[in-house]
Amino acid sequence: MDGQSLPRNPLAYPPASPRRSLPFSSSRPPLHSSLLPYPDEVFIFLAPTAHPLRCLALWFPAAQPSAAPTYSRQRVAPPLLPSGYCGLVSSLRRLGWRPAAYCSSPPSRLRISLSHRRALVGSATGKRMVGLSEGEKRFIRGGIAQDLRTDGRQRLHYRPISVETGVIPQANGSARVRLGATDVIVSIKAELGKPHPLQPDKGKVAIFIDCSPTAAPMFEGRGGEELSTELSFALQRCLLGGRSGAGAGIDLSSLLIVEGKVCWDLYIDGLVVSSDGNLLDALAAAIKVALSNAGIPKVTVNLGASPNGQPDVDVSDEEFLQFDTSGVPVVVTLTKVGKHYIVDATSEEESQMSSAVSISVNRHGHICGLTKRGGAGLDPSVILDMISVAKHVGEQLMSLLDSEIAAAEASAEDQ
Amino acid sequence: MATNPSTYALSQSSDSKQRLQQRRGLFQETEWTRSDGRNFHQCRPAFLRTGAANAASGSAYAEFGATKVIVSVFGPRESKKAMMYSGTGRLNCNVSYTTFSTPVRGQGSDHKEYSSLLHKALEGAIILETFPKTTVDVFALVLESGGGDLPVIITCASLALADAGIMMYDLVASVSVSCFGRNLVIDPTSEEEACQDGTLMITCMPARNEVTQLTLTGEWTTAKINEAMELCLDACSKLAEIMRSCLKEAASGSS
Amino acid sequence: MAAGGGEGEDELVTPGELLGDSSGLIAGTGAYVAPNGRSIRASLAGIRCITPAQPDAADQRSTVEVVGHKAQGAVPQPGSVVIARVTKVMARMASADIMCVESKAVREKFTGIIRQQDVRATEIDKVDMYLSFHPGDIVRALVLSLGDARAYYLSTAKNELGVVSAQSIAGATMVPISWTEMQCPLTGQVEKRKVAKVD
Amino acid sequence: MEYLDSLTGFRLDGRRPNDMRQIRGEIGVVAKADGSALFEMGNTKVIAAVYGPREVQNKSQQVNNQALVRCEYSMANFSTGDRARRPKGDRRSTEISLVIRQTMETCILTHLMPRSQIDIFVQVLQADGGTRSACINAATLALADAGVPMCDIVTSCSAGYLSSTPLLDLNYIEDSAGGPDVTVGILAKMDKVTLLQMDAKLPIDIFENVMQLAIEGCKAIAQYIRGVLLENTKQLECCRGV
Repeated sequence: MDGQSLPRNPLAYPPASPRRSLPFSSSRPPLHSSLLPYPDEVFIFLAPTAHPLRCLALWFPAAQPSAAPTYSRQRVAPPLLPSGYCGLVSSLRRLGWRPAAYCSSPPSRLRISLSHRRALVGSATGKRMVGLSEGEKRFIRGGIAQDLRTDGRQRLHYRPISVETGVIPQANGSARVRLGATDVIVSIKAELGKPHPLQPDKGKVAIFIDCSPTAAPMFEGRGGEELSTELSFALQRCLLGGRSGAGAGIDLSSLLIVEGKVCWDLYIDGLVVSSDGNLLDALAAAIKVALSNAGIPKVTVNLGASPNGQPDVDVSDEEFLQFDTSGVPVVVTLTKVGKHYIVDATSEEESQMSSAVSISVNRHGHICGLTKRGGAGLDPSVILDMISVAKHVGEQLMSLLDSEIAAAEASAEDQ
Repeated sequence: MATNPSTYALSQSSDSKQRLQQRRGLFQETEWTRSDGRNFHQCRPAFLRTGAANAASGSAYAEFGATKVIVSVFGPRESKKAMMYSGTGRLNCNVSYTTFSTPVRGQGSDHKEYSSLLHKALEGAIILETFPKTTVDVFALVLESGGGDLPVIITCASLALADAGIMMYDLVASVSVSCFGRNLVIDPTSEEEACQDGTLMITCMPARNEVTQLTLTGEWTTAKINEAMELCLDACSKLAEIMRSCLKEAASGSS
Repeated sequence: MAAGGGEGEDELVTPGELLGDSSGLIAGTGAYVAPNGRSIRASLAGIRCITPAQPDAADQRSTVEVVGHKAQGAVPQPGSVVIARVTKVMARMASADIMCVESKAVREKFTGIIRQQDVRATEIDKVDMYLSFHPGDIVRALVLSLGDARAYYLSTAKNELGVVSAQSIAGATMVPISWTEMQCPLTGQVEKRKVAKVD
Repeated sequence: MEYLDSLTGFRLDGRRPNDMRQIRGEIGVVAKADGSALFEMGNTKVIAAVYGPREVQNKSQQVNNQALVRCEYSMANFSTGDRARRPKGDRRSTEISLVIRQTMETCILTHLMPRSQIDIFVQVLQADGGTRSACINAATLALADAGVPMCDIVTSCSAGYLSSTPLLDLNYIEDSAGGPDVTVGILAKMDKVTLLQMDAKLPIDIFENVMQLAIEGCKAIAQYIRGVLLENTKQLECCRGV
């Protein structure tokens, strides 16, 4: 599912356009209108495929300023081109540049419409983000300020999310969540273990996150270690609640078999396959879906065998009892860029973040965990404002995930 | 100004485990006094001193009740070879526990995330542009863990940075609060931390009234978060007063 | 919020304290303008001193500075003059350990390199590094730029920059006789260096 | 343990001795990578990502007349039956990284990209025997997706010899039965063997036809991979509207 929610545009290059972006970064000129003082006429040309520069915008003082701003996107024959510029345009044509748009006396704040810009920008950002140029950084900040981000979303709008369950047959429960280009897999394994001496009446849950080098070359060897531990602790803080177990998203006492002697040890393993920002939300959603897909085998205990030693437990591998995931919270990360904050930031937008707050919200609207990462200080009132926004967005995400889980279970039944 | 600590920490020996279960039941009722006699909204007496280690560019020693921490700051000095070029300065934090700091010997290793949390708390307050391409190293050592370790480490580290002459937007004060059912208990000891329902830790720049770090676990409603934040912010400003007087006394003492 | 306290001259401030308003004051070293653009706050712990603006200066506002009692360790900045000891001399550059920055000693050494084209201002392509520096020489140099991840870029392309003191093979401190030669007082042997004109 | 049902001649999982497991290849699974691919052989599932040719990280390893190929093989915590924390640098994954690097190095035209570096990262999502071969096939697909010039595509397959019949493409149970395990990697069109590994003992003539069986397997995989690449190129072309 390509998740291409934007209108298909005849001109648009697909995102997977010219396969090999050249080694040096394909920087594209910033089309942010605030740079254009008085744009009378704008001709936009698309580069020939192999050219490093993806597109070229030529500004002309219009021969005679036409009253109504005309804006055409089909194949353009510049009708009223000032004489001096005909030579330039025709020579561009010979070099393989194809005119893509013409706009005469555009409004002062020229913001080329999204679907079209996707044609310009879509293929222009190239695969590897080899450091953003100053123009691109301003382009991103400007977009967020106008509630119109580079890939067409509003500030509080998620990328297309796709969920699969049961991707790892050998695990008790597993899920794969794709959030735009971010792709994570979570697997849940239950093994028999001994409860913690301080909390004999509860099972144990351990969360380990691993950043695979396939996501980014810097995760090679021990490179991904620091980010992995940070993600693991943030998730533990959001899902396991206070030390006494109150407010835990996962009901630990349901993991108990024999108090003080035998319980289930739940190992939650996350793997980041491809990272394009917003890893924490994707992982939390994947954990929630994996838990709903998890089946803990039924257990029969015969205590009579050895009263003091380990009671022998036989695990039946037919009937499984489903996990109750209603209490599991979802994590919403609000990233502050400039004066506004956005949801589900891509890695480019995350590079522009001044601070980020990850808030985990459960079904009753209570906050089960909160982590403010990122440097710049925030006014306390802004944080409270963010919490209310996160609760509102959290509900939408929660309902979206529930429908995905239901759909996945339905498809699992009929297989 | 610096009162010597009067509280004692309940040792965690094995026979006290039953007392811990019994005490956990006790915490649930509404009115009870805390083990060291403080009321809910009273912090432990804070003892702060700068210039604790003369080998470092700047250092500080902090004692909050039973929690004793010493922080030394080195730098700004040359970054390690492997580092990439960076236009602004770099902060490198490391928190370590002595083996005898925790009641059960050797438990210090399960606070591995404190180093990155300390880094996130301080990076918002330091003006990194004033020492480009170099690194400031902050090494925190917990001599005794009496509960609420991270807030004490952050407060003491910010004092050490000021003592080292590193340019900062503001001092950084940090306070944590634990919640038991309905009531909020400020500046918890390790014994209270062991059976808390949830905790909220705020790190803020008191003069500019900005929060640089906030972590929260357990189940909270927005109203309770608001109340806890008010409590912590005003505790931070009181703590900042003590830090400023300690710095001024050190400055007037030595010059 | 901690107010700035009395107006007195030697008034102690700590980082974050309000020093004044940006309409009446300019932030000097040790102070900064808060992001809301109006208030000036201290960024160091130390004594606040206000120096009135020179009468002819365009901006009549006086500047506020905070003089730290324990100043931050010196850091080489582009444009600062440093004293360094040459550690290695190669065909195209010499590497040196920066020991003090503008009369303030650094706590730990910083690495700097003097490239062939930065040794002197004249005929820069015919410079022979081995005739300009020797390992162990004390050099006064100007920091050209922050350089790369490993070292700062230094330059000795001025008369008052270059070798300040050098040891001869015989072990005595040599005496400069011209801007390219130094002589050993014991053996009278002349060695080639890029000598700094020290008055 | 009877690996071959004497009556019907089927194996434990119902395959005939010279049947391969279900293979599936998918291109472009990691958006940020230059080239990436997923390869499945039965339950063994592997993802490969290629970054490069790019600047060499540590100059000491730089080769001035050809590209430096580096590879890292890592297994997910949940990839095998029992959940075990896998430290990064254990001996088995280092050895497999070396094998994959040497195999891919022969087929990449490294002299075309001097003083550059090509990183191949292989992540095993699920291990059910024959992970080494699946990694090499996935790496080939990812390199093709990344547009790295290769003289031929490398494919790999494993074969074994249990209850006196050569078996193609062993799964985990057959692999851990203690019998010999022959892993072959060949350049499909140029018919050259670039990887040959075997553990345990086999008489020469039996080894001969076990290896031949594995080479047949590699050829079949090569045909499948060519099909996948052709299909992907067609898709690219129609997207570009050429």
